Amino acid sequence: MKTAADVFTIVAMLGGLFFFVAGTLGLLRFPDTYTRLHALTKADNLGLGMVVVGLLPQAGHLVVALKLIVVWLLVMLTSSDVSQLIARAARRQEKES
Amino acid sequence: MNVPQLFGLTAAALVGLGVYGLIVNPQPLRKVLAFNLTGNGVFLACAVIAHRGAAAGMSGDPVPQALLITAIVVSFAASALAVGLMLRRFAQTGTNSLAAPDEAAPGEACTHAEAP
Amino acid sequence: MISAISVGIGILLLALALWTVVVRDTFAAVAGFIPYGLLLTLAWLVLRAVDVALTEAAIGAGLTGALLIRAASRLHPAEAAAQAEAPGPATRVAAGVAATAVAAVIAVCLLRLPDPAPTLAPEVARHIPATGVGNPITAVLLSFRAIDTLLEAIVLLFGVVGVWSLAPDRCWGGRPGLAQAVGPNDILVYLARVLPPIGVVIGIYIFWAGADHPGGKFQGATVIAAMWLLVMMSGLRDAPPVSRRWLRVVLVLGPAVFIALGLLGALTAGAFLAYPDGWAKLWIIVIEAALLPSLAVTLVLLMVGPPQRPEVGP
Amino acid sequence: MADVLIADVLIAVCALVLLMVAVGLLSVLRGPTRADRMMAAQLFGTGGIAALLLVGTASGVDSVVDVALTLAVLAAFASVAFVKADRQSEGDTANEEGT
Repeated sequence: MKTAADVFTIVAMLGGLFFFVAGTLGLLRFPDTYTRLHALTKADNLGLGMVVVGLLPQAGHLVVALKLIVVWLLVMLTSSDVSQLIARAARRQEKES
Repeated sequence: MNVPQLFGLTAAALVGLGVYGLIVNPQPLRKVLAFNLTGNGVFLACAVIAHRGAAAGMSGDPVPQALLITAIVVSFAASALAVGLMLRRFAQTGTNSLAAPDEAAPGEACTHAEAP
Repeated sequence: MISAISVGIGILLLALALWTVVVRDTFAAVAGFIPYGLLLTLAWLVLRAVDVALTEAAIGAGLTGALLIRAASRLHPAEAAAQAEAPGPATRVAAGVAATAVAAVIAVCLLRLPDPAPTLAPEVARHIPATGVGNPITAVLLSFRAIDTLLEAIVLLFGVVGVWSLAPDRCWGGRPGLAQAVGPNDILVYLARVLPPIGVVIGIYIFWAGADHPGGKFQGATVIAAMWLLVMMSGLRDAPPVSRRWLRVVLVLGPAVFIALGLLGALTAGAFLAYPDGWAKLWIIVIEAALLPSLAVTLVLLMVGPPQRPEVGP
Repeated sequence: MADVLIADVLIAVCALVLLMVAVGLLSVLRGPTRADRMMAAQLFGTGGIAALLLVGTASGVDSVVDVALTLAVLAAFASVAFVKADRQSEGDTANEEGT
């Protein structure tokens, strides 16, 4: 059982790392603010999600596991809203210049 | 090199960077930032001392850790007051410079009389 | 392994600190300061100071970042003039020498700390059962060194008085901050409707957990304060005028209860802030519960700044 | 011994996530626009929380989840302050179309 959980953790971590690498590649390669914002908020959120999923079997208590999921949901809520806000701020600055 | 020594060196470097920034950067907001860096360096030194004091089943000496919590909150209050002063001065005079008033803001009233 | 990650955190911390010091543009410096605060949270965690990490996450990464970003945006028009005042190379070299000297002295001191390290942890462990709380930091903050916490609460109050004293005469007693006008369909309004209920629950949870686990009034109050500020920034609710009586009562409630119970301790237990036997936990809970709203309101008022709009009409 | 192995894996993943965040920061902080720079906070909001959870779980600190919860609630706060201050300094809240 323990080994299966650990294998699951490692696989999920690799998935999470993949998304973090993809997000950073996007930040480096994409040409403008909007596409970079897209890479950042989408890929990194998935990366965090995979990390959280991978940590679930390692959480000692059910409460800890539930809190881990709440963390991910909260980050998804705030970062999707903030990415919209930042994109609008960027467009406003673009209009002026 | 162990973890306390490593963060001890980081703390010292943070204090140094803060002192440098405090002297070199002319903008008041930058000075607040630099002062926060210095403060964080001191906090980090304090946390290193707390970490080394781990005993009696505790992960660190709780007394310096409690002081750190107090310090972080108070340094926020100090930054807020400094920012308040800055914004008020900017709203009043339109300047955000720390240079002597006669070179930075010619419109400002000087307390001393004109040179004879 | 943990020391490997410490090296990474240390280098990144210094790189961001260097960025905030040397970059030309103030806004860029502040933008670097926010991840720096988040990274410090990681550093506290690696140093096993979880309570401090929680405080840093709330104040260093949350409130301070917002405070500085707002200031940098407002002061942006004065940026060019201020940059022109940068000191010459002679000053820079002198500052570099001075800073290096200070850093070197501190580094030597920190590398030559006495071994074994002096510690008060056994003392705390011996006396903690008398307080009834399980988290040693809470025991230190509210029992062994309660006078520090009391003075801190009063210092914060003086901070608010200081910020208020910056108000122009005609605005005295009015509402702090600028008027917020946001369209009803704005995404910010959505966030300000969804997040605060969750945030307030988390704030109260962290406050409550502080008795036995990392947490406490400062961290909880900061989260609650941030939620209130979010509602204000979205324009859903305006900031309260500073002349309101309820506001002032809440502001002084925590320190007042703290002092009152301290004096009561002088009568019943023989010393200011001493707790009578068996009552320590109850008194600590009463003090913390009174401090929580006071601290939250204090932090909000420090963030929003002095009154800027007169009570009636603009 | 599986726990030790997993702890090492978590720390290694944490190091790589931090590396990715650092590289991302390098690119974001350079700008050119202020919105680009504001992404630094966002980047650390997700990557930083992941690193925090990984280090905390690896060193067996259960309450790290509470720290992560606090960060998750507050990480967006600075960005919101930026957007608000930006709007106010332009003073054009009126022509903001709501979608």
